[in-house]
Amino acid sequence: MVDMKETLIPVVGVVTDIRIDTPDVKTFRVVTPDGKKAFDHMPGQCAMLSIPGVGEAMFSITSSPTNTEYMEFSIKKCGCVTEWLHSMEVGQQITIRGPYGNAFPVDTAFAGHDMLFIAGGIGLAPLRSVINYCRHYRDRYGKIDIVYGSRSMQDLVDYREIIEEWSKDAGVSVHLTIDREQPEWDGHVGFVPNYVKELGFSTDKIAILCGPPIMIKFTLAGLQEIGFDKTQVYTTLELRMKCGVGKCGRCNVGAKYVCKDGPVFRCDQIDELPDEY
Amino acid sequence: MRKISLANLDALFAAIAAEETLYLPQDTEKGAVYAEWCEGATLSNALNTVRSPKDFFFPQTENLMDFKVEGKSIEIIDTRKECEDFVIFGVRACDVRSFEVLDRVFLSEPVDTYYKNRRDHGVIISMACTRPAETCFCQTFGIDAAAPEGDIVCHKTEDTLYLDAKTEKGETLLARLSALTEECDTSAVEAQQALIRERMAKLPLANLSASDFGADKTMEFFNRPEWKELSQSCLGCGTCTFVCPTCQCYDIKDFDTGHGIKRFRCWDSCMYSEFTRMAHGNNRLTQVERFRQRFMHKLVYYPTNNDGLFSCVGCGRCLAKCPINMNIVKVMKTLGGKDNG
Amino acid sequence: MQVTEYKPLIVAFCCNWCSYAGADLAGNNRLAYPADVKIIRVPCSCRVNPTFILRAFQRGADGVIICGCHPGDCHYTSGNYYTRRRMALLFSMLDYLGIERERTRVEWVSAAEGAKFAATMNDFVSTVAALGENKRLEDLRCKK
Amino acid sequence: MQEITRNALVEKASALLADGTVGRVLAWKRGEFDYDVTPAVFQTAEELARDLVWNDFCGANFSKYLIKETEKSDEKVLVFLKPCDTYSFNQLLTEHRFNREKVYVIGVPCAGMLDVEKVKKSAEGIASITEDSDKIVIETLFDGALTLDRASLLAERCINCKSKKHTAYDELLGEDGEVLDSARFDEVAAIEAMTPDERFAFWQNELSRCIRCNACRNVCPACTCEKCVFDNPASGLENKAASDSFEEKMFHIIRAFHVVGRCTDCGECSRVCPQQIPLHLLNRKFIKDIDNFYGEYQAGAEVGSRAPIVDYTTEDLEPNEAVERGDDNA
Amino acid sequence: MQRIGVFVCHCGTNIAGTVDVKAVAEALQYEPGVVISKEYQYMCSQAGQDLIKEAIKENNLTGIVVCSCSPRMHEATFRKTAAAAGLNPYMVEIANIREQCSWVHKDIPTGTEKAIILGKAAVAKVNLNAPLTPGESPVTKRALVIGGGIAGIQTALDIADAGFPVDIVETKPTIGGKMAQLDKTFPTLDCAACILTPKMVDVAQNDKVRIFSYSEVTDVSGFVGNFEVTIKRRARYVKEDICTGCGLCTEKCPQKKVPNEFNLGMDNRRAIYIPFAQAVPKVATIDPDYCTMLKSGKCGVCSKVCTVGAIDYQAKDEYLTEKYGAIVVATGFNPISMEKFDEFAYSQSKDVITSLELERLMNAAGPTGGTLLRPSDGEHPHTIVFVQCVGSRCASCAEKGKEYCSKICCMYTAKHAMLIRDKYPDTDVYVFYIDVRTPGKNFDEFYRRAVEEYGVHYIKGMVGKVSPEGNKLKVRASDLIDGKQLHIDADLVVLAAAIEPDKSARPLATMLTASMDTNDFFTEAHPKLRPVESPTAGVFLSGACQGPKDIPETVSQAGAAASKVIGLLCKDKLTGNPCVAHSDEWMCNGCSTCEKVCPYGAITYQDKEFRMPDRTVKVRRVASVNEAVCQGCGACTVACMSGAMNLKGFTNQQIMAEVDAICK
Repeated sequence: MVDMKETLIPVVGVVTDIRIDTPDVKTFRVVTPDGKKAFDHMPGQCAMLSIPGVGEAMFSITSSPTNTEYMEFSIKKCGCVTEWLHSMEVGQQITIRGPYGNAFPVDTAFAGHDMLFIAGGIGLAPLRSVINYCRHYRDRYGKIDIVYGSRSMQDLVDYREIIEEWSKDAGVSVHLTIDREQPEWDGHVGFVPNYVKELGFSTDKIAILCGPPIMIKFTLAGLQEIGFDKTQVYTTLELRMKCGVGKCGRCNVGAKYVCKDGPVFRCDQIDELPDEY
Repeated sequence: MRKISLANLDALFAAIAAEETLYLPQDTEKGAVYAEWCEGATLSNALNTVRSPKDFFFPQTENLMDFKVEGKSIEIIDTRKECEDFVIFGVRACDVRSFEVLDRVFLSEPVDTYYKNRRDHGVIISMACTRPAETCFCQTFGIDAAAPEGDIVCHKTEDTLYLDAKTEKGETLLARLSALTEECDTSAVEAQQALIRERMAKLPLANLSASDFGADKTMEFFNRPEWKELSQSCLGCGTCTFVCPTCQCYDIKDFDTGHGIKRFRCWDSCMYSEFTRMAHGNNRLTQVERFRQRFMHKLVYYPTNNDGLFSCVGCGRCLAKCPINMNIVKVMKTLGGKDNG
Repeated sequence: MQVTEYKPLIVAFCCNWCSYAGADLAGNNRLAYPADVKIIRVPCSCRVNPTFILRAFQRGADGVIICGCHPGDCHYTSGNYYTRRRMALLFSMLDYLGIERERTRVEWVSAAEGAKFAATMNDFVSTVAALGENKRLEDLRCKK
Repeated sequence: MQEITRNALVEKASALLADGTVGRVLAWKRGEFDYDVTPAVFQTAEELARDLVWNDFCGANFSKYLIKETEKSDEKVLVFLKPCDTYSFNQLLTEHRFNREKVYVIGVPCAGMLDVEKVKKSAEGIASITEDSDKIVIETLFDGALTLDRASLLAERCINCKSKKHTAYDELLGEDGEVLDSARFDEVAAIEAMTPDERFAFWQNELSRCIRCNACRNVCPACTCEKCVFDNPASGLENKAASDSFEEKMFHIIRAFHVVGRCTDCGECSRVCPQQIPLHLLNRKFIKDIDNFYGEYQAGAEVGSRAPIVDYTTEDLEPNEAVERGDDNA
Repeated sequence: MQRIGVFVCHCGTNIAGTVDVKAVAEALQYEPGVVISKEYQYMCSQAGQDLIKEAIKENNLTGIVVCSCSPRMHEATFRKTAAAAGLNPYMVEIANIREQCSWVHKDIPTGTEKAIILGKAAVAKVNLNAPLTPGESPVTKRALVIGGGIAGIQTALDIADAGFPVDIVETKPTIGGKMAQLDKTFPTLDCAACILTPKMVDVAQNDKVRIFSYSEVTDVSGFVGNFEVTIKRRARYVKEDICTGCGLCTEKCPQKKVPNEFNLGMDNRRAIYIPFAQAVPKVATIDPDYCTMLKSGKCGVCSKVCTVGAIDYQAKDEYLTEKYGAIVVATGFNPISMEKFDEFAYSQSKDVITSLELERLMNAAGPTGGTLLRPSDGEHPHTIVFVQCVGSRCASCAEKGKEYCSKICCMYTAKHAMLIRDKYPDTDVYVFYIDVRTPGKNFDEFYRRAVEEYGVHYIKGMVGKVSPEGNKLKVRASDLIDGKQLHIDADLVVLAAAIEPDKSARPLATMLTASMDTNDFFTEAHPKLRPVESPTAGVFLSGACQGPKDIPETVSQAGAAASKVIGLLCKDKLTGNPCVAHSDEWMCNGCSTCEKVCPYGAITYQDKEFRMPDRTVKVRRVASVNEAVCQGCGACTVACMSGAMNLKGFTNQQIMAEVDAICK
């Protein structure tokens, strides 16, 4: 019996690179001590990182499954585990277990479609995995639009990658916006939901939404206004995950357990859930 | 079916304990509790124990693993050990059912090996209830107090204990005890069952029905205004969840011993205000939501995910122990329309 | 027969103004006391929360002593008076719970009483050593 | 048998609701069984007439509910308080926990409440309970009727009732009583008289049963922290279920210490403990010590009094003497 | 997570002798947060400090731990070092491995093990340190001097000279103190009055100085730079501003039998009196204990004779409250009571006197007009025995005497003996001593003159008993050098009584929250380096209140205290101690418990609006701490059940981390 793998027991991960994305977001690269990727995953899945003695916390895996060398996590500082993670230096070991939750249906529902990614702030983190997956298997998808907004230019996560890689890809359009005017910013200014409406996308796309609840609420409304159906829109509720295995009793919204049935939900599925998220 | 004279009960216990650790309900000044049998220990006559037997499989706290941290490096130590065989004697029908409820959580993928370890090594000897209490309502959930489930089922009469193995585990154990027991027919047991069923029908909660609740009824009950009134005097303590045989919410925490980290799991309660507090906030902000969660889980969410099986077994512990006497019966009577009005 | 001498672990909370200075004076005068005593500096004995004391026992301390200015001499006028009441009640409670009363102590040691500091510590260490290991307020997880 | 009838309470509350003096009523609500009474907020005369109970099982102390209840709206809340409840009420006012102006207190004389555990111990399968002056008649499911002395079923806190006098009220039903000379410290003294080993064994046995359900804390009218240290990870003391018997001791010692000088000895902690741990004996030890060391002090006897733990004299006894002094009093 | 540097000091061999400093540095290097761990000969030296500064800069340290001597010694030094390297000074923790480790433990393994644990505790604490910034408070540019003896006068004059206003509070009707009672002063033998009275006049005439005589301090609140002091001006029943000090009333007052305390009760004064001719302020005072008018309403002579109408029988005690930036304590000393020294028959015989009484008997303004006469019969004494160390250096007689040396007795006795031999060469003078202690400029020469030029009989030995017999005092003594018993028939026995701090000092210390030693002498902030400051900021010590001292020492200390006061008053703002209490308003439930235990009244409550997680707004009563008033004792932190009140620099978490580290 004790030979069985126990999902709650993590493996050791080594932080091999730390990138400062914004004043409160850092991206950590994690491999096993022998330099391998800790486990395989699909876009949208999460992993439990922990520092023994400090605690465990669930994060979406921001790197693409197509990256076979390592995993990356973009993590915003909020709470004691993330604070500790932010104070780490390269070479620090942590523990990691996963992958948890379902994934975006990248190979089924998404296949062959035009993709519209809409993210606000740290909400880009879970989408980055999907975006890079779609970019990797570019021919499986149609046109890719990315709408991404943040409070300020400094708060745009992965700005370098967005500018230097994404926006240079063929068939990928990146639409950036920030909440308020800034002298060094010559791009769009305004909130994401409005920007989405302004951009006025054709409605034959799959939209993936991620960001603060208030942004999701208004963007979804905006998408519906311009003709999207809720069945075309996906989002992730990963913030509710605690134990990762759907047993600890916290992650359920109604009868659905985010750890097992989510975190990725189609917006019409969410409508069937009681209003508790 | 086998039987043994009650006069020989000690011999039976001794024989079981000779090979496996035997736990049975024993009386204390503060009620009956499951305790390890030792020479001279006697079986409690109480209807049920104060705490449920879920501890045997899902203890209040358990160490999951250890860590050694040195400088920047971490060593993970798997502290799991194969559990020793044990026998729990005298489990009531409601509590036996609770194991099934827990199994469906912990043995579903990904399997909880800590739970499975103990479950695999435990033998359950159940006992029919001849004197149910006014707080009993197991029949509401289709449990027959006269015919409990379990590896071995017992019926205790004035002078005899009847044992009937129901599983392979039970057969094995009973076979080992065959020298002490003798084969018998089922007439005495059947007579007792008839008496129990007659008594059950007369209980004050005999007519409590769960038919209004069950799978896929989330939207029917979630936004009911009565939740507010029902929860208004709830203290937000964890009594109901901790005495409940099926409540299984837990928390995983780390403890720094000064020379290593212990990661342990402990019971948690969805009634606690801090239960769902996470870095980003708390999604069950008031006691209304927390209270609703507990009862919706028992009566709707769990059945939705588990083929209609309720995760309340009607043991009545929360009725007896809630400091303010709010309980699932009152919730069912308030919310469940046609049958409980 | 080789007997390893039992070394108790003593946590001493010393107020900054009197007792910590008294401990320093014991040092200045080279008045020895057992190394089992580890001093934690607090601004005033009234800073010592009962939880610190229990925490020390949990983590393996065998005795806890709180040293402050003599009543009336508190740098903050009344801090040690509060200490006196708090600890009187706490110690009485610990005793009520059957925890050896000799494991906790309050002593008033002024900045001028280096000798008293050393003597107090010598006495406390030997008293606690005589009791042996703290079993009644231990946390088994913290045992090595 | 309670002196005031249920109907008197219903009438009083209905009248005050009707004339707009109060908007809501905190009172005891009838349950499934005769012994099962729930604190509830009543808003209409109909609810009161249907569900309000006043009997030997109305032990719950409403004082703490007033914190939450007075915040809900600007209407006054009517609350029924037994004499012992008024001490908690005053203590909460001392600590500025709610606005006195928003509460209308009706004092109800109390003849003592029954201990449900004692009732259940004397009778299995309780079908009904009726009171008949000093007798309690219990109709059982299987064993017929039992008649018991009411006194034998009284809760410990009521046997050792410290006061029949209301220390706060806007209106009183019936006659007010007196502060009593109770034997409430006898049990404490009995434990003090044990040897340290016996005391340790006694408490180890009691406290090891603790399941950390927090019922004692959550019901306690003195435990009104915005966030309890035991729930606060930043406090360094947070723990949920005890992983080691140390943690139960830590929890109960610190909890008792936190209510020193504030505990009115209302006894709710012991009443609600599902494991029947005599928690009041911890609080009472502190009360007894305070009385012995610093002079008699009853928390909640008056609003605004200064508890001995936040006071001092230059002549106080030394902590090292306190333990010995405790002995002398044993 | 911090980046911590650990710096282990050898302190020469002071630490390195008993602690393997290299092992300590090595062991601490693996503690959480530690990025560098070094040891060095003398961390407090310039080179040592430079090493710390460089390490801070090179390694981007966010905190440092110095394992060295007591923080009471060099915490401030290392905080400055850290600040110089751009680190917040409160990110420094000291592990005391000298006074509390190497100096008290003998073998290296023990010392090293303990030093490592103390270091770990400091590291654990610094991991939880947060940068702290001290608050600022203004300075009231006025000083208060408590006590108007030579110490107080000198301090006041020096402060006033620097241009700051200063008030003197004196309990007696006049300033002048003990020095005003003295006859001549050693070692120069110049007259005390001649050097003191001009200073008294100076101080009276200085427009920066106010003198509150016949007054006392009854309450002190506030803190350095911002004291608020209540002064009780006792009713003297004479209007100070009107009385001319003509003295007519003091001659006409019919109540003549009042023991004259200025002459130590050896003569009488009137109920209305001026203590002595040169009193400052020179105004009369009515003694309410003896005045018939005040006691029975009958008399009123003084009022009738007063030409300026200064008498006011209706006068009441007045209280005034003043603000001060600094307070100087100059409460002085008194000879101890001789009542308990039965062996010297002080209570039985009038001819057994104390040295201070002798001063009055020899003073031209004294009861005998300066002629040395026996108090009992007014005869000229021919044989005089001086007994040294009565109640001083008295370890075995702690119940009546003092353990310390009173320091001034040897010299004044030599002075007395010399003056007597000079004026009355026919007198035999014996001095019994334990040791003669004469360190000080020209002191030993002075003593030798007494022996060699004036023929004073110095006898090393103890006086066992003095018994009055007839008009003689039988003195039994031992001569330790000759090893024989002596019997002397003396006419006068003079006891060199030990001196003790004035009785007013103890309650004053409590008001000032200034610490005292077991003998009620005020404790200095540092015995060597800060001898004129009390540990309580803003409170300074002048004169014998701090320890026995003679006039030159007192005057120099008075000047030193003044210079410290001036240094303080020169500042416009003071930076406070940032280690103060802080209330987490989200956790505070407004119960007022903390307020009740705060000795400084630093905690107040207010109703504040809070935006709750469910977006409602709730008004809650919460505590807030006045950081300028809080002194950081932490009493509130323990009173607070919820842990909302915490002490910066000594948080619950920090202390628990230390506990954990020690108990590992």
